Amino acid sequence: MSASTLTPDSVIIAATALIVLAGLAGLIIRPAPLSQKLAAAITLPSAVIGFCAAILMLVHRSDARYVIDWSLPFGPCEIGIDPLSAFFLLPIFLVTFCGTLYALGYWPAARNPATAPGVTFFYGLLPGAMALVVMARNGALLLVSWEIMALSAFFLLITEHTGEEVRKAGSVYLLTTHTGSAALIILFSKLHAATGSFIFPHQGTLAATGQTAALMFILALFGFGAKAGIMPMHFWLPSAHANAPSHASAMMSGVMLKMGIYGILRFLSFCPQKPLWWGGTLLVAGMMSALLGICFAAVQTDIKRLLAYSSIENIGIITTGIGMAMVGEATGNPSLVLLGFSGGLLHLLNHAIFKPLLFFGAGGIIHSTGTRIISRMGGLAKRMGTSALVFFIGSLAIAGLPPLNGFAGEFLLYVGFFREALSPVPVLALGVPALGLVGGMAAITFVKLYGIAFLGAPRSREAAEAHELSGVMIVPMWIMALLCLTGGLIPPLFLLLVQPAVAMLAPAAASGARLPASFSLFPLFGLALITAAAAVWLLTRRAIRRRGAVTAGTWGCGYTAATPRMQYTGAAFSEFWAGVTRSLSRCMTEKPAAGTVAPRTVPFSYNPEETILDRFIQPVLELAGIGCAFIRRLQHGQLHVYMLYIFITLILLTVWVR
Amino acid sequence: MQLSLMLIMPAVGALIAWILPDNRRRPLVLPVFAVIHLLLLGWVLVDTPPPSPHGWFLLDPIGKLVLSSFSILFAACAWYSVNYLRYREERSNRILCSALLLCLSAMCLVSISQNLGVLWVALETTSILMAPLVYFNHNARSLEATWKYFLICSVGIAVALLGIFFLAYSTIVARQDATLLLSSLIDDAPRLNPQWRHTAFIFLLVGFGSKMGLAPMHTWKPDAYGEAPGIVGALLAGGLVNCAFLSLMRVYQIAVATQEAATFQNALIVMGLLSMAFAAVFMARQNDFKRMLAYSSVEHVGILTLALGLGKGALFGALFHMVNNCLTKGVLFLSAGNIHRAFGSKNTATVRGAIRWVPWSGALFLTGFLAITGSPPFAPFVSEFTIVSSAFTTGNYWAGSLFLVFLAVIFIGMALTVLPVVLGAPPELEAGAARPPRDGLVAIMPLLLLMGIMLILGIWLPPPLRELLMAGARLLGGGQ
Amino acid sequence: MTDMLIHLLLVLLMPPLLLGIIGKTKAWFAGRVGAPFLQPYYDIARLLRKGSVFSSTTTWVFRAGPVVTLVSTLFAALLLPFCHHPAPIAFEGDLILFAYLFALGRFFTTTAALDTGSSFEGMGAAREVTFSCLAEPALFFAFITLARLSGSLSLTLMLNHLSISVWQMAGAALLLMVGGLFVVLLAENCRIPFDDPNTHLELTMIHEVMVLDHSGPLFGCILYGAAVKLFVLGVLFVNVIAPFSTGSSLADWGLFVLGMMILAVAIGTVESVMARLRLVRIPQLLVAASILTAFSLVLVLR
Amino acid sequence: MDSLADQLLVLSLLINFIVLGTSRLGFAVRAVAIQGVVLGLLPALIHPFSWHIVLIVILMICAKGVLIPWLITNAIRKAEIKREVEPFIGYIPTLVLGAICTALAFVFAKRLPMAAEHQGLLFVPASIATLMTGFLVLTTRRKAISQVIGYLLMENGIFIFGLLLAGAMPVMVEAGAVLDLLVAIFVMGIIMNHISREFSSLDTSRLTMLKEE
Repeated sequence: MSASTLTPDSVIIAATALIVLAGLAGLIIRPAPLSQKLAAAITLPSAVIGFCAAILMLVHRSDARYVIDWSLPFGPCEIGIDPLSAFFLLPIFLVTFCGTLYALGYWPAARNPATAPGVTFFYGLLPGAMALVVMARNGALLLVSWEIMALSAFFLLITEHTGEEVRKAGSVYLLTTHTGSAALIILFSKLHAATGSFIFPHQGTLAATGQTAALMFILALFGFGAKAGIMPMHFWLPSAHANAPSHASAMMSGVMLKMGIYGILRFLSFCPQKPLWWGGTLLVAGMMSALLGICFAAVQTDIKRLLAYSSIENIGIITTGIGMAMVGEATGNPSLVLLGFSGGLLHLLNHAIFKPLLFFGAGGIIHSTGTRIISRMGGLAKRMGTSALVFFIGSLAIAGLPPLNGFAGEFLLYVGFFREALSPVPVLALGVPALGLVGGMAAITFVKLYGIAFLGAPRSREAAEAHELSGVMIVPMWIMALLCLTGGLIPPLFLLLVQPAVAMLAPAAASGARLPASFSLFPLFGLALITAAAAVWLLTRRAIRRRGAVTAGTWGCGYTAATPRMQYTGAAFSEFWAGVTRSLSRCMTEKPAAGTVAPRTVPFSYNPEETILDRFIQPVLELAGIGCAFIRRLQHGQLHVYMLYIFITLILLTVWVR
Repeated sequence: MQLSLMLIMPAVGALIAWILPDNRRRPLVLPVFAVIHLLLLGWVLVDTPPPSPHGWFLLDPIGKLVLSSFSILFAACAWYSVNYLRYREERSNRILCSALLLCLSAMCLVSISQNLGVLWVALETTSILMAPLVYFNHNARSLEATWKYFLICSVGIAVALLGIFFLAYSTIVARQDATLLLSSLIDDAPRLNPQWRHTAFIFLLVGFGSKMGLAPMHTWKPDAYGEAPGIVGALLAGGLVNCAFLSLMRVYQIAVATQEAATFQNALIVMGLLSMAFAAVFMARQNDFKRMLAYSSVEHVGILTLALGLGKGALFGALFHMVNNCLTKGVLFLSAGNIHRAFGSKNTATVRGAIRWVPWSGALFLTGFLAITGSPPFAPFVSEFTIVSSAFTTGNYWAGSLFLVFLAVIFIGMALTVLPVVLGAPPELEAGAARPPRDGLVAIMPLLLLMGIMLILGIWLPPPLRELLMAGARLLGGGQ
Repeated sequence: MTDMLIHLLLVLLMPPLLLGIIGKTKAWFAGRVGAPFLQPYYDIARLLRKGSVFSSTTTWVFRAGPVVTLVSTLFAALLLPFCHHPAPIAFEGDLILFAYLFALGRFFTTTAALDTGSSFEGMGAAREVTFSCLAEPALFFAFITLARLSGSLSLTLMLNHLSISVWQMAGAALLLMVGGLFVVLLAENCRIPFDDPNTHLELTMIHEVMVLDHSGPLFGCILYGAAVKLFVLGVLFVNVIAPFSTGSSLADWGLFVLGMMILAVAIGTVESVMARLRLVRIPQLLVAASILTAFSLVLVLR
Repeated sequence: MDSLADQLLVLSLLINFIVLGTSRLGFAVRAVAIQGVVLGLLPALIHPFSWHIVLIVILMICAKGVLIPWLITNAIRKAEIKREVEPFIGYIPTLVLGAICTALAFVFAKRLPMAAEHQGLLFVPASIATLMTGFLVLTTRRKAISQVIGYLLMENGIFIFGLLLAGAMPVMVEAGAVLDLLVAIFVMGIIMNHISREFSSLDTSRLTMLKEE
């Protein structure tokens, strides 16, 4: 291979192809354990290389385009990598790397010979398809890769299809994604009608205006938003993420949701002028998703559902950022545009780091305790110390606390909202308390998650028998955790990766406005904070050592016969919050009165409901089914009436024609 | 010469199959002659034979498409049948084998005949030949299915004949000597008498429509498809439908040649959408997966008709979709047949977790479902997307939107039937009952090949095929 | 430079004094002599010299809790200006960091509480996170109002911009805001009427119940940290209500210390004259605080 | 000559009504057979003499007049049934409907232009009317036999129209069509036999196992 062909873009494409091929090898070659290791051996290096290449393209802000003649009747098939694509390639390769490594320990072919080949295959196909999605410059190609992505995710999701719940989740997911794709098909057909070809129009050259553009925007919002999980198109997401194997959930939540965001951004990049209401819609939708998402997350009892809802929250924050930028563009406010895009994309990158970390952690817990119910865990920090540590870092990060990366992204959005607060009509200022509320609820959620799952005494036998995870599962979590720290301590580093994409989306703003200078100070604070904490920690430790410390049972306030089952459960922890927000997070709590002086055992059930799914989607489907059943009577088996149908059709058509 | 060979060879095969006494070896005749047929097909595709003396027989691009897709499907079915008939030794397969081969030659005749009269005769022959095939199982249900199938199809085809007569008479009224020759009809189409012409088109639409299974003339379909063996279902859905659609396209050729086909096209669009609507309604909560496939076939003839009505760019899609539908339906019916045999039932109440008992068939059934519902990267997506996008580019927003809505509804309905069948845990076996044998790779290979073709065509369209489709679209007046 | 030093010294040394003053005030109301002003210092010193008892269920989180809480609170103190003397650290958006440092501390305190596995501490943690979550919007609305008044996004400029003239201009708004801030101040520091720092009925407590299991030096950290938190929020409050500035810096410092003491007395008074609220009322009061501050913003807008 | 043709057509129309009116299957079959013969004669009347025509005439008379009736009567004998029991719509209403259909057929035919040589002939209305009668029988009768008869009526109707083009139609096509028709009826006969064996009756209203429930 000559030096000329060894450009980053060609390397990226090669890496993508290799990852898919590795998956294929994992499917075909037997025995399964060998093929899984082989696939990993191919995937890991290619993912690393692809990652580095993507970073190179970002920093050089280079833009590559290839035209392939694919002989399908959709015009030439164009593949391109511009900063936006390169930026979205980062999470793809990152999560692929960590997930593949993690899978070796989490889903070893030796223990699941039946399913492992399929999982390996689709775990290669999914990132490949997503890479193609971000590289596609042709509507048809994007649709194709989009559907491949959706389907591979579906097959990953139904890996354990013997479970009823899994199948239900699979169906719901499949139906949602298919409906979304229908919207996208219309969108791209409209684009084709507007531009005369399936090739994407160049940036800001889409000639559509008025109603057409509005319709396209709505279609894009629906089609891509459904995949991203923006409320209220989120209903498929929790069950899907909860029931997939954890490394698959990590891939779906960490990367696949972002493809929806990518689609929206890509579509917006076509449009020369974007009305104010576009930005407003995005902003409101994002805020709603953030608030409701985290509000639902706080009351969940299933660890993976909780994480899934928090994904909805984070997607909401990202969307908020984009909406902010759109509003800024419409009102000609470059600083808002810059802050919105930078904050949104930075948070996107961060979420792609800590969410997989948390899903890996959750997978580890499920792996070693075999339960997904938070209230059946507990005391895991003593049994799986390292995972507990990295999980703690992830929780801090996702709660948006300094000095971790979650804070960096939200900081930018805060600044954006605050700057708006100084403007004549500070409507956007409302975003500040909203974000504050989101932050507070995130704290509730993750204090509960970490505190109940990892701390205290084991709440069940499984939890008591939990074991530390193997190295291959710990290492990827460590990588993610370190990235969280890096992103928190040195946000400018991550900003370097975000800026090119922002510059592409909003060139004027990127050159015109500036980000708060404080970003460069972050490392200082972070380090100071950590060192100070470390210092105090050492001092206290010395003090404790000197005065000696004894270990005893927890102080039961005079009650001496306390058992682990008397600990505060996750449900109890969040029930207080659920009480405050009863109307929103509708939790079915059954609390029979104890009754007599000497109460018998009273059952107490607590399960948060899937509002949209249970109250809207299901009933509609039921009704449709009933209606269809009514019409089905037409097929009653009476031959002579069938004849009548033909006769009538003939007559009607004849009458119609003349 | 080659054409006559293509007509004769299967007939010879049928004769041999009839004479052979051995019920075990007889099925081997099928693959042998299927291969011979494929070879002949390759020959005629490479150098196209000239039209016959009075222009009655000619293999034009459309005919080529129908013929080749059907021959491939037939070959797959023949291969499959060898294994299948081994399971059904209790029943004599003499009639089955001979009828199948005769059907093959009749369908060749359909695809090459340029004379509407001959076309009609050939079509009627196919429907007659299918009757014993549908009745193969020889039980009350299949008997009822056969009766309904046969009567409805005969009535429909009779109506079509009247339509053909009308067309011929319209030439007489137009002061020309009556002809049924396609080429001459197309040439002086504009001069044909309008009233007669329109009536003729409607009669032909209804006639061929009832043979295609357009709603509401589709009523025989679920019964016949549900009760016939998998092979026959595949040939009905893949072959017979295409033949009927070919006849409809012949009519369409004349219609567009008249320069005033708007009404006819609208009629086509309406019928197409109606069929899709019916399919959507009947597929929801369908608990018999073979009947579900029948309705899916109704849906797809609807799509084809709609595409024909849309015209322009959609015609390319229509032709391509015809091919895709034929091959994908083959996969679906054959795998469904395997599942049916493995579980001894085709009711979703009892059939669960097929992928555990018959992994290959289960997987293929699932994949085929995804393909037929137009999910990339399979070929039907390409054709359906072409159709819908051209619907939007030509300004038929309503047709396009309804099309997508019905597709989505159908997808939901079909998914809710297919997923439980394929996935999940298979039913518990009562004590002593042996688990049915896993499906062998040899038996499944033809299905894999068909699926492979669908996959390849979905990613890369071979230039010759593309040329063929283009030429066909041009014949239909859709110059691209 | 000297200002900076004074700032640091005040932050490090003054907080426990406030507790002492509060205690004295309450004693005075109760007609007792009460503990000396410096009692809190003695307590902390004593605790630092004591040995510790750790629950067998606890992990490093339990030990890290008090430490991180203390440190993050001290850092927050560095972001605040002490009336008209700029804060050691000031930049655009430091107010966000200010809020989130408290959040960080809270996260650690509550997880540390859950680490013991005691249901009482779990209860306390649940209440703590819930109430502070509700207090969040009030604080931010107040910040928005200040930001709009001063036209800047840095605590130093925001607070130092306040002056008599500003009060005359936007008195009503500021008054509403002060009300809101006072509620936040009490709630965040778990004072009556929200919480009772020195009752021993665990079921009704929030902060105290969370630290039941801490002992020795770590408990000292907690006590000190609580004092610092009270001090910091107090500073914010005083900065708002008493934006006087005599020309000379030394006099300003005097004024500031005086202000803080008066605040402590006020808190003591409130604690002596008010009863503790029922738990269910607390969220309502916090929401009310958010509404107050929101109104103040509205007033500023018009 | 043409007047004679018209009279024959009127005769066949009358036969339609006989078929609609009668309940005795054998009678209906014979009626249809006569109709077949009558129609078989028609080409000879309207077209100048040619061997082609002769061939058609003979073919028609043999097929429609002899073979098919024989097939069906066989089936009837095998199934041992005499009369159509209780149709879905009574005989009188069917007759009325038949009348309406015939009237409609005439209206419909009026709107269609005819070639000069066929002006004022009854061919088109007669054929449409017969076709509709066929449909009527198909949709109102229970017995499989009567449905076959209905099908035959349809075929006859089509054949009447076909006469207009008899000169134009190639022999092969005609022969093929007739042959197909024969085979079709034959197959129907076979199926009927099976039905009568399976269900011990030819009542198609019993054939409703296959339906959507």
